[in-house]
Amino acid sequence: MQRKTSVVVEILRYGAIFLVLGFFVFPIFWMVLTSFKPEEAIMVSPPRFFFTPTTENYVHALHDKNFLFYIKNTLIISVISTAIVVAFGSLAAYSFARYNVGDGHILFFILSTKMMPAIAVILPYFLIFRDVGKTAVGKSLHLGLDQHGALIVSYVMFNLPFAIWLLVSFFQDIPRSLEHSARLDGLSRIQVLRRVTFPLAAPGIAVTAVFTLIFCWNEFLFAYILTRKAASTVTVGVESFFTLQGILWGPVAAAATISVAPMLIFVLVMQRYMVRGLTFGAVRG
Amino acid sequence: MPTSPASSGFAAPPAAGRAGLSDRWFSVLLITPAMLITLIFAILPLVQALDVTFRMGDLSRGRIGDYVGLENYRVVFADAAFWQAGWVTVKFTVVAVGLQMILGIGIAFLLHGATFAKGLTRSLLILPLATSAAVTGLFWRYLYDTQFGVMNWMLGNLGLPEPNWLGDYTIALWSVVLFDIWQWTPFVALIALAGLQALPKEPFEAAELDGASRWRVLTTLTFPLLKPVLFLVLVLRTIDCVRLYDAVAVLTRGGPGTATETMTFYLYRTGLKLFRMDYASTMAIFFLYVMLVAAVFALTPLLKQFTDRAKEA
Amino acid sequence: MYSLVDVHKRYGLRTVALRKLNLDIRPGEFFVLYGPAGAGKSTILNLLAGLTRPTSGDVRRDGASITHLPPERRNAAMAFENYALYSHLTVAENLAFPLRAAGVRPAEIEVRVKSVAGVLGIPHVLDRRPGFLSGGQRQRVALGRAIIRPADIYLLDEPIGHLDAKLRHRMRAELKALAVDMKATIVFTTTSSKEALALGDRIGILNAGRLEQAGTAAELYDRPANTFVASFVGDPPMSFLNVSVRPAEGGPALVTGDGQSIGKAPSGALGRGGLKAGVRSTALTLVDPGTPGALAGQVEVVEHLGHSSIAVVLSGTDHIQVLLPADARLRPGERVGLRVDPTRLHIFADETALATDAA
Amino acid sequence: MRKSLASAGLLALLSSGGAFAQECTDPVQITWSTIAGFYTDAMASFVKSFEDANCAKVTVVNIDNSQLYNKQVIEMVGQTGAYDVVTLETAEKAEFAENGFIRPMTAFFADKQDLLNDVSPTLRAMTVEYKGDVWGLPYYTYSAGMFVRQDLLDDPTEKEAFKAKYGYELAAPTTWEQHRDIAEFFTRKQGDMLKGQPLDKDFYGVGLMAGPFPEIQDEMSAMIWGMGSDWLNAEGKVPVDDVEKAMDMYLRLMPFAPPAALTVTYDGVMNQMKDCQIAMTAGFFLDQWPNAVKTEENCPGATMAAIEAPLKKAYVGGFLLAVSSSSANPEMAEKFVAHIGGPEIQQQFAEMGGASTLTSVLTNPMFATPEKRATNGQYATLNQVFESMAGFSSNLFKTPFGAKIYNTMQIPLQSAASGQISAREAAEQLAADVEKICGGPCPIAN
Amino acid sequence: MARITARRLIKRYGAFQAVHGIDFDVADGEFVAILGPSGCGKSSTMRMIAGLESISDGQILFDGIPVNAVRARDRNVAMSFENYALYAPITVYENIAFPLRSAGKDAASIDRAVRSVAEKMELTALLGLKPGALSSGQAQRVGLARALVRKPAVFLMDEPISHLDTRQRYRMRRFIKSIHQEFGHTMIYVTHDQEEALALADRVMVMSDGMIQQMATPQEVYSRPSNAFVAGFVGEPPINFLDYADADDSGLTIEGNRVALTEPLKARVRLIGPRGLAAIRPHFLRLGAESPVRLQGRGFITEELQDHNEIFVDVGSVRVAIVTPPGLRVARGEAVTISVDPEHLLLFPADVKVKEHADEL
Repeated sequence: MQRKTSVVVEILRYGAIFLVLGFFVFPIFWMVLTSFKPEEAIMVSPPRFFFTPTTENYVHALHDKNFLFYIKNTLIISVISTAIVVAFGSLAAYSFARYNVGDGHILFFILSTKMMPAIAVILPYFLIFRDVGKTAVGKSLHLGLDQHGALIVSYVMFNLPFAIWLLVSFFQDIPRSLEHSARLDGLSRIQVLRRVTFPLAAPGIAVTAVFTLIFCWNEFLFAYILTRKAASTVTVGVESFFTLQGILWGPVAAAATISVAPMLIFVLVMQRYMVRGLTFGAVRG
Repeated sequence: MPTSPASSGFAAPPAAGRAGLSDRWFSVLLITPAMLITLIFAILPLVQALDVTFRMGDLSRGRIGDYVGLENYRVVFADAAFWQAGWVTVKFTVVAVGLQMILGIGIAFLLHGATFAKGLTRSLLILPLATSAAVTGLFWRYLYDTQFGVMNWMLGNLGLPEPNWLGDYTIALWSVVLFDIWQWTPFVALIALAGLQALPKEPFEAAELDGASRWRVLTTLTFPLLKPVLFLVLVLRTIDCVRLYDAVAVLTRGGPGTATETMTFYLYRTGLKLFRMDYASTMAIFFLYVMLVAAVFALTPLLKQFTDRAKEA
Repeated sequence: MYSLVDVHKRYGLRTVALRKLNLDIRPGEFFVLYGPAGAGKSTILNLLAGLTRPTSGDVRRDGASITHLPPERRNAAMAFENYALYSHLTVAENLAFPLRAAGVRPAEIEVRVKSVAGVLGIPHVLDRRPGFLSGGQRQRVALGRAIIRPADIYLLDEPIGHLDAKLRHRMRAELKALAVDMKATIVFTTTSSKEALALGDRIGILNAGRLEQAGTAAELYDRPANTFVASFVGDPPMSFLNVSVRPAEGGPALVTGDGQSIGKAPSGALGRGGLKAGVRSTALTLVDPGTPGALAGQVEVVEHLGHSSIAVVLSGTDHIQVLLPADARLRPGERVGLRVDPTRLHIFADETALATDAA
Repeated sequence: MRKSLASAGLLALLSSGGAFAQECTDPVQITWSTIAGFYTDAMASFVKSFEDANCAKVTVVNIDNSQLYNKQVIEMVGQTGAYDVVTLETAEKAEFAENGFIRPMTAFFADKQDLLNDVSPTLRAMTVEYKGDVWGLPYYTYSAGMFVRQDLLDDPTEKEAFKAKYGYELAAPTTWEQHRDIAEFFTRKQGDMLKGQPLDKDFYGVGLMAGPFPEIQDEMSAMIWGMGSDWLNAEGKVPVDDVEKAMDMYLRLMPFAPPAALTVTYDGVMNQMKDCQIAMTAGFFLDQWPNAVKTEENCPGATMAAIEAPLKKAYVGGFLLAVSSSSANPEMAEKFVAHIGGPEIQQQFAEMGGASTLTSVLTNPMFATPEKRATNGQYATLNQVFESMAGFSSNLFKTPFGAKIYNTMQIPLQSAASGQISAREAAEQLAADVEKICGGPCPIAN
Repeated sequence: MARITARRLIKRYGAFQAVHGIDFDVADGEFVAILGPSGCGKSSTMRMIAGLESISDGQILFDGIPVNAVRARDRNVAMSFENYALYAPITVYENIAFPLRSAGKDAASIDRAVRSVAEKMELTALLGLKPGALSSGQAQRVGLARALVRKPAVFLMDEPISHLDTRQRYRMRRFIKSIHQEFGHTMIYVTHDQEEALALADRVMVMSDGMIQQMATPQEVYSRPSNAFVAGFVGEPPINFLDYADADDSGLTIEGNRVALTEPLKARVRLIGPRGLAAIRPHFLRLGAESPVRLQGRGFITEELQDHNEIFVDVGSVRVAIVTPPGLRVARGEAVTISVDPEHLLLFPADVKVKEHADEL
């Protein structure tokens, strides 16, 4: 469209974008900056922008607090949860999208579980996993308290509704004729799913995976109640920096930077998918 | 002369045999794993929670006790703090979601018209989304600090008043709102931006030729066309805000006093500090009930969108 | 032989796609389904392919019901109107897909893909993904994917509708020749009268889920069962005059609204009003205004189509299209006379054809 | 500081671990849930020596202080046996004992009276005993006194000005009124003079822990106990008038505290101190001495002193090590409690800067030397506190609802501190809340 | 109403040039069709006239006044779009009223105007519907009504009937033609369908590769195409191209057949040289050897279109289409002679691009 936008408007626009970015990026910048500050430069007023950077906070977090242990737990739990969410979610979403199974009622039911306040069910969860963990199945699947399985199951449960929500739109965006064509070529429904539908829905599945991973990675309450030590995740691990001497801000910043970094890198890599995925197929021209 | 491509030497097609799984059973099979998980881990705890609402349940005394009828409901509904927490939740949700929508849509428009560094801006905007409230919320506490915080330092340098962000009971809730805005406005902005970019161009060109003012284009075209996607974001954000816990726990712990005590935080305090699972469950069930009633209204149009599309042959 | 027996198809509660439809497709024939958008053409293809099931009624093959046979067991090949190309695969992989699914040897797949690509004129795009093809190229890939393997029935959903005029014309001939060579059973849908007439051994005319008429091109052209078929077959379409039957010398005559007689009425139609007389543009001759026995009218619009022209003439309240040679110099507003070939009049009552003595 | 401690721990590990090493193929597993942070890290070496000596494997679970209570309760209620040794606040002991979460250790200590008697009697009464039984050993005390900038109290210019204004000598406060005057006196704006030097930022008379944490009631305990009252009277009810009075007193201090007071707890106050923003604390945990003394490095001319709180009453308590009833290895757990709470480990713990609970350690002359001032300089004051408060006990620690009350009290108190409600309203709300928690008057054990 | 002039009009998208400095004039009230394959620059040209696309270089003048700097909304141009570009959120009535409301007309006159144009476009019954509920034919009529209601100086149409079926196309063609006859707008109509262009336009502007190939009346474009591209693009069925060689005054050779030439063709041959393209319209070819120019071939397929037949004959490597009266057939592989009068031979320089184009689209 021919729009003679004046220079003034453009300057204002980029000025505004700069301010917006400043607001959204600064806290993270400050966190990263703090992670390199020596202890004596953190709790001082006025805040210090210039200091001799140090890696002592990282040494403390990684070495003294063995923070990589929490990262490892988080990684295991998040990745497996995400894989299950995507797998179960894709199958279910596909069923909703193509067969309209339950005519919206089952979908509504699943979505409505997203309304459930986690706090309301956290203690029942605790008791369930306590008991399940003692059974043979529970033992083999590590479903007990302070075991990875318990958190994985919880995260799967709490992320399924959103994942299904996202995925339904994606599957609806794939023309049926593609699947039809493959079936006429002799593939069964399941083969069609594997060889045609899922590859085509890859961007959508990727977006769903990104969101699920972010949510799992950042979850706090379940990790806090259902784990003690062996399966604790980073959000719980950060708590070990709240000491009787106060919060160790430098190491916390370092730990937070370490724990956020994989997510940031992941998200930046996936950002094109994410923006495409965020339309949910809900905008139709 | 082309020869017929489909000639000899071809593996025989599978013979027509049994009819196989019907669509109906296939579709049911597909939702089974998700349904099993949901049924077990949503319904079971909920049933337990519901059961507790009719019992005496002081966990720190080590037991879920006798049935007391509707006593817990009476106590909860008579509890001023419960309604106060509800009111805080409503205030928080309305303001936070409202501002996030307005700012997010504004930013989307800002970026939509931009030609330069759009990808970079978009990437940077995603950053707050990728962080957890439990961790970055802690840093916002540091930013908000009246002495050591960089926020008041900047305001002071600009000669602006330096609020006691988390300590002033008239401000604290809005400080939590500000944090939530920081974390979630990009979500709204990115979806709105994607929505804007997906809009068809031609009606806007037609409107340009028709000499419509920007305002008319916005009100009759842009917003109505964006409505479905904006509504979806609105619903998602509302659900999350109503359930807000992490940010409050990290930033204010409901304080000062009860100024920022949201419903879920009060639930947490009742359930996990006082261990009155009876009251906590009752509140949770009531909360869920209200949410579900709201969801019927909020989700129905979205679901209709899904099922309508699913029904398209 | 494929048959649809009393097939009723509904989508959701209200949308009725097919109404009690009966249709036979004979082995080895090129059957064209022709009708406007939304008439139910694609639904029929989907039923034959097993991609959808009838709400009621039966789909049969050689007399046996295949209504519940899943598509992968029907050995049907289909080209979809929206191409249905796999965007994550190259053109070559798209073409190879049905062969891979059937477990054909890689060496043979390669030969076949090359051969089909050659027929369709797309060998130079084999390595590209569908996203980088023009609409015409995509359509050819879609067609190629359907014809690359032997199938019991080929279902082609407007497979050349998006090609440009020149290519469409060429592909039409290729397709027809291919069909003759393969002796394959083909069901082909189109919205173009020319394609339907050029290709179909038999043509089924669909309208709003109903089969209006099925038959050879000549049957449909010469003996349309109703005004819908009449108006739909032939390019340019048939024109209609509102006529009634009046007694006249030498028997009852067809008389237009403004009292002009255009020929003898069919027997049994005496006294009936509200009839429609259909006349093709080729059955009209332009004569000087006032010529006895000719319809008088006034030229409304003249369209030059290169080799010929079409004039729309208003006679009374009826618009009549006349095909003229290119050099006919007519202007809007000019008065003309039209002589009707009485042997090529089609008389319809209540939209349905009446047998005419003349025809 | 931290580095030196870490290396000290390493030394201890090498010496003790080497000495007690013996064949141990199937160690007994026990788990200790405790507060995340500095001192528990230091405990690693003591755990190691215990493991080697007893063929045990001790898993230490560090939990944030604010979450320790509920986390432990969940495991106790669930009878998971996940924690063998738990760490309890003074206010929580009664609840855990009453509900059967922890095992009485009376029998265990029957032949170890010496060890029991070494625990400061004041502390012992409050943290160890309940209803005639012994429930464990405290291993760390956060009993409160007060930190002051002695250099300010001693500065002649300030002394003169203070006397001129208030009519009495500037010195360590012995009443809360004096405390208020001093707080008011030292509250200055940026650019004002302090000790004859212009201030480069605002300066405040007192640091308060009025943030959304339970510690506000620890500060107020000093005031209400100083008044001779208690949070709960003998009938198990909140004495509304007394709470109001204490609250009033607290509110009169608020104007002289940094605005951050409403958001912080003890670490915030320490940060303010170290950042040269405040002149003193109110009732404050003496275990923070090693932290507080860093002010002397950061603020030129500063001298820190740990003194008793006005009226010689302040919060007293310690972290109690107790054995969970659901423990699978209670004998080992009991041994562990005695090990950590025992004189040998407490001595080593003190050497690392921990606030020990044993009289023998606190009074050990080696900690009174100038070299030990940075780590143990508060010991003398701590002893005084125990002496001053000998025979004191609070009903808050005698009711099984103590922990819940403790976890709720902060809300009305902080509401009042932030100005949302009046002192009277806070007191009344507290009374109502407590009544609701206890389901009437709170039962008080004798 | 306005006269439109383009002077050295250029459109660039980054490094790509879509329109290469074209000149043309559209008289006041004239109906001009811009005809060409997709990507030929026809839409860019129209959009520059509308003001929806900036002009990279050159000028567009309305009645002699440059409008380069005039915003689209101020050019008083109406346009109907290929995909209708209706305002989905509002009713048909409001869609049609939209330009009038934008212009700030009063409610009563808007209502009058909307109802009158709706009446004319047979939309009265649909006024209360939203665009989503319309069929494609209805939607296109709403688009036209919206354009008509404002009485524009210039009326632009971008492929307005390409999505309709045969019957509807005929109907809409009449409709558009009658609108032009009634209101006399200056109309510019972009299409890739030669039949529409010929049927509707006073003059046809054939474009290819960003350049005007020919701009003339439909008869002229059909019977005297300026080059092989125009000849190939205009005409249904499409013209047959055959390579010829060894051309001199004595004649030329087409697929092994030696053909004698008439005087005008000799002149053409002298101009083009010994090799080139011979183009023959299918309508002029005959089965049999009646006409002087004869070619030998073998039958490929016969299509019976009832009112005529189209017969494909392979002449050497070239497949030639012939239009014959109904009833004539040629069997597959049957040897046939086809012939044409030399006056119907069109000769062009060999232009490789002509063939490529057809393949790529």
